[in-house]
Amino acid sequence: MEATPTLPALHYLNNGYGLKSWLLTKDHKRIAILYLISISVFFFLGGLMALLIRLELATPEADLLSSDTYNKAFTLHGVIMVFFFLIPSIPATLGNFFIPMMVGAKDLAFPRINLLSWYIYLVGGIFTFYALAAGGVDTGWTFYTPYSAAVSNTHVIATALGVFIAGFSSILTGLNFVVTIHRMRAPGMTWFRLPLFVWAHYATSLIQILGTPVIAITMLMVFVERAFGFGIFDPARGGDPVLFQHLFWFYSHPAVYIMILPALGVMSELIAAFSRKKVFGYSFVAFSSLAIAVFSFIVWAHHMFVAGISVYSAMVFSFLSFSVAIPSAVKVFNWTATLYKASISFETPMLYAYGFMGLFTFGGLTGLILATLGTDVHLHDTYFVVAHFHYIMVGGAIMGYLGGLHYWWPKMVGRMYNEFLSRIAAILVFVGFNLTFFPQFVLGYLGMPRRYHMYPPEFQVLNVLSSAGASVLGLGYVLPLLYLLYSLKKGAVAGPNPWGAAGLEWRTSSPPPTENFPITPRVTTEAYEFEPQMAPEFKLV
Amino acid sequence: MGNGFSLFPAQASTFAPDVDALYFFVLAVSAFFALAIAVAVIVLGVKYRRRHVGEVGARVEGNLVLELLWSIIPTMITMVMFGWGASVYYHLRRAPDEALQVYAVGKQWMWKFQHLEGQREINELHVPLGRAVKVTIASEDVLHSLYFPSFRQKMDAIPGRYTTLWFEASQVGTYHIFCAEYCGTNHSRMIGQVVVMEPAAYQSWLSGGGEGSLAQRGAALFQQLACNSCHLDSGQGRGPSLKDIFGKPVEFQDGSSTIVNEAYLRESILTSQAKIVKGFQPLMPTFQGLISEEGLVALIEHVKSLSPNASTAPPAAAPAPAAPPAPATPPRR
Amino acid sequence: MSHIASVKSYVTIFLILMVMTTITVAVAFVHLGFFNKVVAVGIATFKATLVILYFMHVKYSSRLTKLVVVSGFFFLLILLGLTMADYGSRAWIPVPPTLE
Amino acid sequence: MEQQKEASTLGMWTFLLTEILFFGGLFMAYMLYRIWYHDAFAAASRTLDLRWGGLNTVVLIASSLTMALGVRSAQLNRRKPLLLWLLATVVLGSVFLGVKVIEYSDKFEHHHVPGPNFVWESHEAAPAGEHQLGGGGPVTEPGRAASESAGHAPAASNPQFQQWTQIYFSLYFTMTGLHALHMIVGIVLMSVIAWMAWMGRFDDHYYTPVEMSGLYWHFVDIVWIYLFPLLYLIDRS
Repeated sequence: MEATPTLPALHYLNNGYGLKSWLLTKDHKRIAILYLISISVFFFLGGLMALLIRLELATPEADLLSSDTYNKAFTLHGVIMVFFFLIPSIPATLGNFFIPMMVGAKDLAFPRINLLSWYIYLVGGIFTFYALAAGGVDTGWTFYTPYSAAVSNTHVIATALGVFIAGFSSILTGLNFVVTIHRMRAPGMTWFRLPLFVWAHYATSLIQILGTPVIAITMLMVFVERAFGFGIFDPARGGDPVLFQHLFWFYSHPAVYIMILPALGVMSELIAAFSRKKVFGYSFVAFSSLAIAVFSFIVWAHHMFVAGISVYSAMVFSFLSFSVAIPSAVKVFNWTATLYKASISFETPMLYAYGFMGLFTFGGLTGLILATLGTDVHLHDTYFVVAHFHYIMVGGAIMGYLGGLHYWWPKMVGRMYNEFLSRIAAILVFVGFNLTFFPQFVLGYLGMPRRYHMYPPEFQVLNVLSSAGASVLGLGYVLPLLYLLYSLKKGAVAGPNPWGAAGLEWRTSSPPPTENFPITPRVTTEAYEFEPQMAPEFKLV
Repeated sequence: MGNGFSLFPAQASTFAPDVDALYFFVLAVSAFFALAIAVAVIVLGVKYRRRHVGEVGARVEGNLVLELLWSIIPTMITMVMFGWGASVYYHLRRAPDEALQVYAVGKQWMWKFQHLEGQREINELHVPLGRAVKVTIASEDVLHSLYFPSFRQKMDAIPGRYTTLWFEASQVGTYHIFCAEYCGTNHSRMIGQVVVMEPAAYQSWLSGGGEGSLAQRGAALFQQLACNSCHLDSGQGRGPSLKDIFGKPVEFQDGSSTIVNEAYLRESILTSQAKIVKGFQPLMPTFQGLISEEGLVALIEHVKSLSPNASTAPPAAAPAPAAPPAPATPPRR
Repeated sequence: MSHIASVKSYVTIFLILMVMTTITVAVAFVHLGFFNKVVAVGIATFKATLVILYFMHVKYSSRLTKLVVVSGFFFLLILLGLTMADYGSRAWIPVPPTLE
Repeated sequence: MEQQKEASTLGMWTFLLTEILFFGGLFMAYMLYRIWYHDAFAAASRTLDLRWGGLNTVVLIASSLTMALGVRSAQLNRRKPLLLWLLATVVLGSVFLGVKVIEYSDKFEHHHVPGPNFVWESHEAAPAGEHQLGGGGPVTEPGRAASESAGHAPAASNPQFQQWTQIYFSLYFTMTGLHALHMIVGIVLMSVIAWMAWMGRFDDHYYTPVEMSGLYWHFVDIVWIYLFPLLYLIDRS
């Protein structure tokens, strides 16, 4: 029982060395690591932009950046964080790594397409880097026409192409997941034995497949308008700029769920593992993911309530927008009920899960205020919206991502990180986050519009609070980078199942062998069956 | 404005209290659920904390009644939010018939306002207390959004068409005007102030202009652009008479018809061939690019002034002109 | 997927497609007003359905494949329908026509 | 093997699903503007040569037939017919692209490519061979005033009308351009498959690549089945 675990002799990390063994790999686990590295680069780049923004906003005047630079900073912050960090964050790293393992497969259905998707992502990233290096882009991540198509004199074309290309990487990831989940399940792994993480990714993939092509074609239309002088959205030729918004949000609203659904999946895993209990109402949680995916396609115009759309259309979209709140609420209630009669321990991943519960719930509920027509007229395009979606994107998606990363890190690298430091970081993130974004709700109701470089002096107190919070938050993000890197060499060896968790991925060595399992597993039990003997002492392999 | 730190915006329009009440209702419901969840997870977390290493949770599968309860109750609560929100929204969007007309033009990066009596302002708007004001908004370049936080009212300015918003100020004072839709470099400098005045003070402010009313300026433009050489009041000219047409139906060559309103007049000036009035030839040249947004509203006001009986708005629910919004844009740089 | 159709059936489908193409061109020269659009899109959809069912073997494919095909058109209809619902209802605001 | 084939089929169909929505964005824009600017769209559509468009439709549907017969040959493990049908498909696809080049160059000659050099002359509004409208000056009864259209007299001299035809041509080039791009990809794909067939890579147990590229080819055909009536046949009466 007390025997110190050792690393397995052969695993995916030492199965071949050298750059070529990585850059030409078809192993989903290695591709996940490649993604992990690249999205981290983008995350810190986007974070740097956020830092510039918050520094500038500490005073009402324009003292650090010029207006043009400021506009470029928030545009790149948005483009990088949305298209190059949040959308690939959990699916392409944790999903890529663990979906094949969770369904009991050797790899994804199309390993070469998986690698291709990473290269496509890189090409998209290079276009964006080029735009950044050549002088930036200032349209906002939403690329609203006619500003983007005709007026802005920055590098819109390169950025639009970057987003266009990165979209295909996202499509291919989704396609791979759908086929894997349909066709590659191990014997006995029925749909209702799948971990909820897999269900959430299935729903995410549907959105990636159905939504992403629409943003791709929209970006292409902006491209032909700008590059060749075509007129599709150009009001001077009778085009309608609002049509762009319809097409843009047809993707970009569901895209919010591309970012948050995988985090909801991670949450189900964390709650189950750290309360050693099956998720309450498994099938409701599973189907709520699909419901969110489908409903997400019929609510998009709630981003356009004051964009001159018809009053009736606005009412229909407001009505439908509430429908997407219900499955989200169902999830939160079920997680809470899971804690009843559980055996809860508070290691770092569970701290993130608790933080997520608070922030996602609050973020989601403030969404109701924005879905309500009467209040949205006042709040649209103010800091209230900024605060709301950061609660979902940062408080939800990034908390989920960090929680998942801490949960599966021992599996991915075979070693533990420093538990004390990681708890400190989790608390810093939670406190810093709230300090940063809670004041922005107040600012938003006061009427401070988003994307403002300067603001009336009476808004300063709240802005200073927000900037102060951002520095705490920044610290909370840098800390994991340090101790996780440190753990690669010096961390204690984790063993196959350090948390006493259920699930196929914990039934193989850490790190797993290239083919994931020594023999194809046969599944005979439901998901989240925690047997008393599955405590950490028990060795399965 | 200019007042110091506060946590809540001034309530300076008649519907600010309505919007705020709705806001507090949704906020209270949200706070209740957020707190309930927070308390529940903390209490459960303490109560069911792991006591020894090998412990596992109890086997609980789920409960259909609970699932239904916590799906149906939130659904009903959100339906209340929807209904209430939609009614406030309808009120926000539907301007009363007798509203005072003001024109706003957004351009990078300023707001230009014009009053019917002729006053023109930049980044400042004077309005009377206790009177509904309808602002018709146009844009000369990109998207903007006219935002009065203290009135809880906002509407995008869209190049190529008119949008409107309305409010009735309920408190004398000076309040912010913001541009809420990102519009380029100096987006955050596209701000101004709305000055709410006592009606008497407003009247004397109005008469301080001396440029002549908007309609008079339109009349001058009407001569200058030689509109009057065809549009004779007698109806004998090459173009239809513009007397007493506003708010009335007009019939076109192809048999369709519409009610004459601002959008139709705008279209007829800029896209003169789009709809040809029955009995006339498509002779009129387009004024696309020859006339500014401000000149356009002056002309429209002039035409409206020729219909003195149409000051109250025409009957509601005009048959939809199945036509594009006046597809035209001001000159571009 | 192991279904092997006969050459005759493929040629028959091809001939139907040709006939349909001729009809759709012919109809375009007849003035039917609104029904020109209906006929054009209707015939195109009929032709597309034939290609999907027979040339692409969906008729003999699994329910999953059929579901994928149908969902593609379903979500396309959501995009077209809900967007056009906005444009279609903009004009019928029961407020004075001065408000657009 | 069977599992791999099922996975490929599902993967291919999922990919085609994204393609439907990819073109769907363009169809959305097309639909809106066609309703708004019906007459301009009809007039611009009449400048397209129906003979070329019709020929291309026949060519493309024929190529779908050859493709389907190719897959059938693969299923029956007949190598030589497979190769011939694939080559026929490549040839027909190339004919389609050749015709497209002719049509495009015609557009360049007539300055019908949207952008700064776009020119729309009033007589072009006339239905082919019928009314020749007097150039420049306003016209009295331009063909069919009391049409079902949205109340726009097709007054060709109106500068706004020219702008609207520009929207048509913007969509025309984006849609057909994107379609042609798919055709090029398809032809390259078919050539590779034909080469693989030549090398004897396929038999009646393994012909998934033939079948998958066939699905792609038929999809591209379907897009054209919609593009042809929508772009060429708006109103020829």
